[in-house]
Amino acid sequence: SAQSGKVAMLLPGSINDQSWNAAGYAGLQKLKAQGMEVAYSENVQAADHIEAMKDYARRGFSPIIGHSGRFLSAAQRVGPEFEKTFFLVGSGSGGAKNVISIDIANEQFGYLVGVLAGRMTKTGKVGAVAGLEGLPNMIASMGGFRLGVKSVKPEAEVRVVYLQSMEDPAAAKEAAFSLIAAGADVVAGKLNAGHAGLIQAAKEKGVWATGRSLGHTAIAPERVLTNINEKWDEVYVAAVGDLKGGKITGGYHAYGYHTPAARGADLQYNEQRGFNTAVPAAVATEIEGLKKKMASGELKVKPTKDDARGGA
Amino acid sequence: MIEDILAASVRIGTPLLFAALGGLLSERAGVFAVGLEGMMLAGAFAGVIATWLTSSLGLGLVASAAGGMALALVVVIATQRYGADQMVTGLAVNILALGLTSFLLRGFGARGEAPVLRVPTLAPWPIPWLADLPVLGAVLFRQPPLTYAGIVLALGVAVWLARTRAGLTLRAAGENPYAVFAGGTDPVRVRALAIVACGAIAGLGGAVLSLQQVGTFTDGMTNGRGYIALAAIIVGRWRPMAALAACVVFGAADALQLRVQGFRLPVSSYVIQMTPYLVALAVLAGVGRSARLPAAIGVPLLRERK
Amino acid sequence: MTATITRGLTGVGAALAIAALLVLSSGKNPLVAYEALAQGAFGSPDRIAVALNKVAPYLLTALGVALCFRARVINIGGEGQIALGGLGAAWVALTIPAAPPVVLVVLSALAGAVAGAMWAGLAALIRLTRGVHEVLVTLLLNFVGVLLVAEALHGDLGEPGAGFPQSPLLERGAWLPKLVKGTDLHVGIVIAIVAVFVVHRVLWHTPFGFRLRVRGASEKAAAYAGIDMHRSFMGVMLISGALAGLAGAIDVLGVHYRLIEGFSSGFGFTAVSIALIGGLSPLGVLPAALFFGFLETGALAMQRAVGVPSPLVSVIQGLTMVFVLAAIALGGARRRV
Amino acid sequence: MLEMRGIEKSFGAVRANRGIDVSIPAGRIVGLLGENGSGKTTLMNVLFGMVRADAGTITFDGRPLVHHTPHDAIAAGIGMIHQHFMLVPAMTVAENVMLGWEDAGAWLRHDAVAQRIAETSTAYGLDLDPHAVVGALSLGAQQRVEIVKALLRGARLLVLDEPTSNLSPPEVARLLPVLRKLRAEGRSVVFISHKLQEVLDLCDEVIVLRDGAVAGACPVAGATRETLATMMVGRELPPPLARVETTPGREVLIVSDLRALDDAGVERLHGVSFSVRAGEVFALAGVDGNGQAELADVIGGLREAMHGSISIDGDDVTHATVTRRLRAGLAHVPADRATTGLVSAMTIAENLALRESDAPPFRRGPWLDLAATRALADERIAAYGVRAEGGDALVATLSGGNQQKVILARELGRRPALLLAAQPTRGLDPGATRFVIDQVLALRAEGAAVLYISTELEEVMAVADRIGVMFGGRLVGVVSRDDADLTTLGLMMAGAA
Ligand SMILES: Nc1ncnc2c1ncn2[C@@H]1O[C@H](COP(=O)(O)OP(=O)(O)OP(=O)(O)O)[C@@H](O)[C@H]1O
Ligand SMILES: Nc1ncnc2c1ncn2[C@@H]1O[C@H](COP(=O)(O)OP(=O)(O)OP(=O)(O)O)[C@@H](O)[C@H]1O
Ligand SMILES: [Mg+2]
Ligand SMILES: [Mg+2]
Repeated sequence: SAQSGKVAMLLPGSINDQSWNAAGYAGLQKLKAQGMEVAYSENVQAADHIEAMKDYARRGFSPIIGHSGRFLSAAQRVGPEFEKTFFLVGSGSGGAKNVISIDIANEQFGYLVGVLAGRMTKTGKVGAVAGLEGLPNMIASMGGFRLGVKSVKPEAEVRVVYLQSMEDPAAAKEAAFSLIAAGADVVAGKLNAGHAGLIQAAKEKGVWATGRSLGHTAIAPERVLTNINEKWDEVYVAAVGDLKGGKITGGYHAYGYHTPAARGADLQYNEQRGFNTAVPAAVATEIEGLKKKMASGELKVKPTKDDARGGA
Repeated sequence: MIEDILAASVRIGTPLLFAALGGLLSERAGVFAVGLEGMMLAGAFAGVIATWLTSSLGLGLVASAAGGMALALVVVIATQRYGADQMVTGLAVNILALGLTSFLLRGFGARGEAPVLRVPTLAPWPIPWLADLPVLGAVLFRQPPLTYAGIVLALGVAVWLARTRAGLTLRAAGENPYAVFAGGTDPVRVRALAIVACGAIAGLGGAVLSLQQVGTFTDGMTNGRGYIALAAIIVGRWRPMAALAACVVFGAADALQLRVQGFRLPVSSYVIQMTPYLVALAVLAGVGRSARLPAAIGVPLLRERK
Repeated sequence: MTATITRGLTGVGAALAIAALLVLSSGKNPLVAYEALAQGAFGSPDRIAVALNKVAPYLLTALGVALCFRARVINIGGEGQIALGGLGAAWVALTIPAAPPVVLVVLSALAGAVAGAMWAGLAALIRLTRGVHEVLVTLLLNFVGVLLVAEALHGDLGEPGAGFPQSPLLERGAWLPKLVKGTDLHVGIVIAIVAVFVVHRVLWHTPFGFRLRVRGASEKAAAYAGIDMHRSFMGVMLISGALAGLAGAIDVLGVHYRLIEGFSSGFGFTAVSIALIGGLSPLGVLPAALFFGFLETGALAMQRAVGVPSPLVSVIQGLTMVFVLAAIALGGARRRV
Repeated sequence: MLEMRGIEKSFGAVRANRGIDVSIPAGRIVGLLGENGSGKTTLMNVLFGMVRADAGTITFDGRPLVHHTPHDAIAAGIGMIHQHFMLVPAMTVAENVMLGWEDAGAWLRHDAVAQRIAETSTAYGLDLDPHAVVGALSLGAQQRVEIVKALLRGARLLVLDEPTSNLSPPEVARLLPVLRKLRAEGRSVVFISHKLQEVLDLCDEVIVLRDGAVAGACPVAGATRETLATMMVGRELPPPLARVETTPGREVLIVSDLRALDDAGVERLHGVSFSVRAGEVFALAGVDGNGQAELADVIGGLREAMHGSISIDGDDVTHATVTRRLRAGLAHVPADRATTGLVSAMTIAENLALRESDAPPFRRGPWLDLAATRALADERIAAYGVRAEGGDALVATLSGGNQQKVILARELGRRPALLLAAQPTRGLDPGATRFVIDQVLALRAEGAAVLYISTELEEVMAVADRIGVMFGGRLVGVVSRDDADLTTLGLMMAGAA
């Protein structure tokens, strides 16, 4: 019964963060629009992961989506007890049988933003602000970013600063300021509610920034180059569809340019365009080219932990 | 470099400063200010809502103060009217504020979903001539209005506490409320007013975050700053200017932490993030003098009720 | 006693009444919501098991806090001490996975207690040798302790490739035994309740407990009574740290079966609240902890079942705390020390 | 000037005031007498608006005072100096005076107020430094702060609740003229005291309370200590215990060249040496603040000795813990009974165990022996005549005299080799004072050594075999009881001999 018609989602934060949780919630809304019964819990603390999953499982929800890698542990705990229920972990990193991790190909999007940053920087210094150093998806994003920058400007300096909380916009703003003070003229990153602070910093200091949702363009239309607009709605719809079709089972599935049905995310400036008009056409074209290479498998980005290291 | 770090210290320290000044008033009057976190959050929230509704940052600031005061009133009623324990009441209103702001925010969106309310931020007001001073100009005189307000407020609170009869009464309420009563003033009223003032000022501290630094409200955006402000009060030994210094030092530790991360160090970001706290501990341990709490802090006033 | 309970219940009632208005304003039926809350807390053995598992670490930590506050040692470092307890337990469980099951779980739990005690002892040491007020030391060490767990999970203790900072799953031998088949109820609650009676006994029936009470009632009288203020400070901090550390260990060994970043988030302050609402008496802490555990469990279940907005859970919790406190305080009975 | 009619006040089951009528004429000093717990403080608290009466009316200067607060009382011209001073120890004299005083200005006029404090204290001979921190002042000086406060606020009726309990004779000698001067200015004074001689010297008339009711009132002219005492107690006091002749034995306490600092780090004890023999009472007289408090603390183990040595029964305890001193045979009745000698939120039984919870009978095995403790409490309550419901009564609910008895029961009950008693009769009514002195003498008769520290010369003369006088942190002279007379002792205490 992969398809009970009832989908539940657990979110680690608030659905109005314009970022990670909002994207997940959008996915749930899309499933609802397709006629499914949905339920969700926000701000689910580590202490309550297992209990919440079991509760939904008992009440017949399937799949149960944990919208963060932090739900994987609980899913692996609960999964064997509820063999007929599917557990989808967004941004997870593994699984077996009815526990399935899906993620967007962070390394691809990080890499493309890196290329963009490398092309746009005048000072030869770019920076990024992120959280949770060392997690696979952070390694993918930040490592991909550094590799992307270096691929077009090997001599460029890439600084990454990690924060304790991904939900603290004021702290993110200060982190961005510290990068800008060190000479960075493009700031990227991967934060949740905190990301707005990063954009705000770029706006005030007049440097380029990349966002994580179209909402970020709205904060500083003139400073945002593009956003890694994560399409968790498409991902979840695709994943639920794939589940029904039996196309995915336990393990890790990444959505990116190599999965044309649901690419997981895209670089978007607004509904109409991919990039800020300030981005030279040549650069945009270059990036489009890279996307194609990724789609064909010709370009595979494989960041290491060291690529995602903090500091320069 | 030094200029950049100092300016960052002042920025990071500003919201802490407001909260610390408010908390200092409350604690000098004899009431633990554990609720600072919630008061800041309420202020941050009310400021954004009011600014969004009225398009006026001025009204937003007023609302911030009012938001903090509203939560402070809960503390007043629970602790002063009913004699509830100050520390738990503080913790309780922090939880309450976290939930209530998030809940009310949803009231502004369709279908109970939280909207994104974006408001303009308070722009820096460079002070003519002074702003062009080397180093000092960037650090002190090219700041947004609430930063100036914070510094002026610290001075004001210091002078008010030391030089006015009202300030004297407030301090006495924290040392020996019965002496205040015997002197002809109702210490419960003094404490109540101090808590309300604390709420207003801490609320403005929230506005520093939401209206001056970020331009929006997100759930729990104070992120523990109220507790750091409590630490700043103790480090500053309940004196306004010393608390200001403590806030700047905390700011500096954080600013340094971010900049140190920018270099390539052989340790992880988690270790570097510990440094502000370790530095604070090391400095305090180095100074090695114990702090004396206001003598009657936390002591409920047990008076006959008729 | 019964009067206190009556007043406490009145407080709960008032809080729920106000929260009902908020539920109503979010377009849900408060009666349905509260029914779900009750069901979520007490509706089945399984629900009760979940709540009791929640109660165990609260209870242990709050006991330590109560002892400290009694002795007028303001230890608000529960959060950090729990974190270190979890870390210690996980470290031992992962270091000697081949040990026989009973040995493994006992050693791991002990390691948690020791780690928590050491963390509290460090705070006490800084207080005693450098005169930095314990409120400040314990508060700051909370932040450091939580980051230490993150650092450990980032390093050797972390599960390679995990999607979140967490350790590998612990060996089965390190899992706390279950109490009731078919539910998740583990022995933590038994340990915690035993601790209640032990701490009660210590506080009211031993010279050590007597000294703690004297020390808390009057520092001058304590000096006059020949009580070594430094030793009793260190003593009560170590005990309280050990209890909090044990709480952390129990959560890791009984609920998660691994160390997870943020597993202790918010426990420390909740424990302070429980200790104070429980009147700083071990026997009073027990109902207070039960109340918190069941309220939280019920409220979270209510969110899932009825779909009331999640912030309402915090609102209900905050309101209930304020009202219960005020209601109990209004009784105004002077507490014996 | 003041009329109080039918004042009723109960605290729970305790009827502290039961229908009290008093009237205070203008320009008179009226003594208010009564045993501990007879309702004096309560009556005055009602007058000042600190507590609200259950029934009764108050008229001051022809105007009724209804539901008034201290603020109204002060405004009407009533000043009160509380038994427990209402001062903020962490603040300066000037700050304390300015607290709640409108004339201090919304913006505090520090200098002007300091000036006025200086003037007033000169005019009344009060000798106060406006910039001194109150917590560092002697109790006498703190009391002068209270008086200055009341005078500056223009009090026309001044209530002093046991103003002399904490003062040394010279300090008392300085206070009384101040009060007479106030009377000469046409103000009235209500003077509460347990010291009948003072009352006879100072007052124009007395009102005596017993069990919350007026037991009598009379002009001082014609009254004697005996008649007043009889009025207070309702019966005649037995004669004091006779001193038995003892031959002083071995040296139990030897103190040599002791020096110590006070809390502020100032040296207050500049090398004091003496010894006390078994069966002997050695009394230390002296004005408060001349090092006696520090000396008592150092011997009791509450303060570190900077230099010198202390031995008890041959045991060097200079740096020993309190516990070791207890084992060496020390008993200590501290001057500050409320917060040092007792834990007021604990029961009588627990307070008896306070210093020996680790030893039998309070402890059995690893546990506290609560039954034995309670039994001991009942026994001591009976033996020492503590008026309480039983061993489980909270000390906070006892009157001051009964609290003191609990301390004595604990300390004397241990049959000590050495008793260190600091100001043991402070604030006690004549009956309770007599009890304490009797106990000390009984202990002496049993062969204990007693170091008796007091500011009361009369009391010192009654108990001591030898009398030493402390001045400026030194022992300035030791005289035997037979050679002592009040005048020379008084001169020595003033540093003049
Ligand atoms: N706040 C209170 N609560 C309960 N009982 C009280 C309170 N204040 C006074 N009492 C009781 O009222 C009675 C009168 O007390 P009060 O302090 O007036 O006596 P007093 O005459 O001043 O005694 P003393 O000579 O010891 O100062 C006592 O029995 C006392 O225990
Ligand atoms: N909770 C209480 N219950 C009953 N009586 C109380 C309580 N608190 C205080 N009292 C009474 O209040 C009275 C007034 O307190 P106060 O400190 O003036 O004592 P006092 O008898 O005047 O002693 P002293 O003059 O030696 O200080 C005390 O005698 C005590 O009996
Ligand atoms: Mg009295
Ligand atoms: Mg008295």
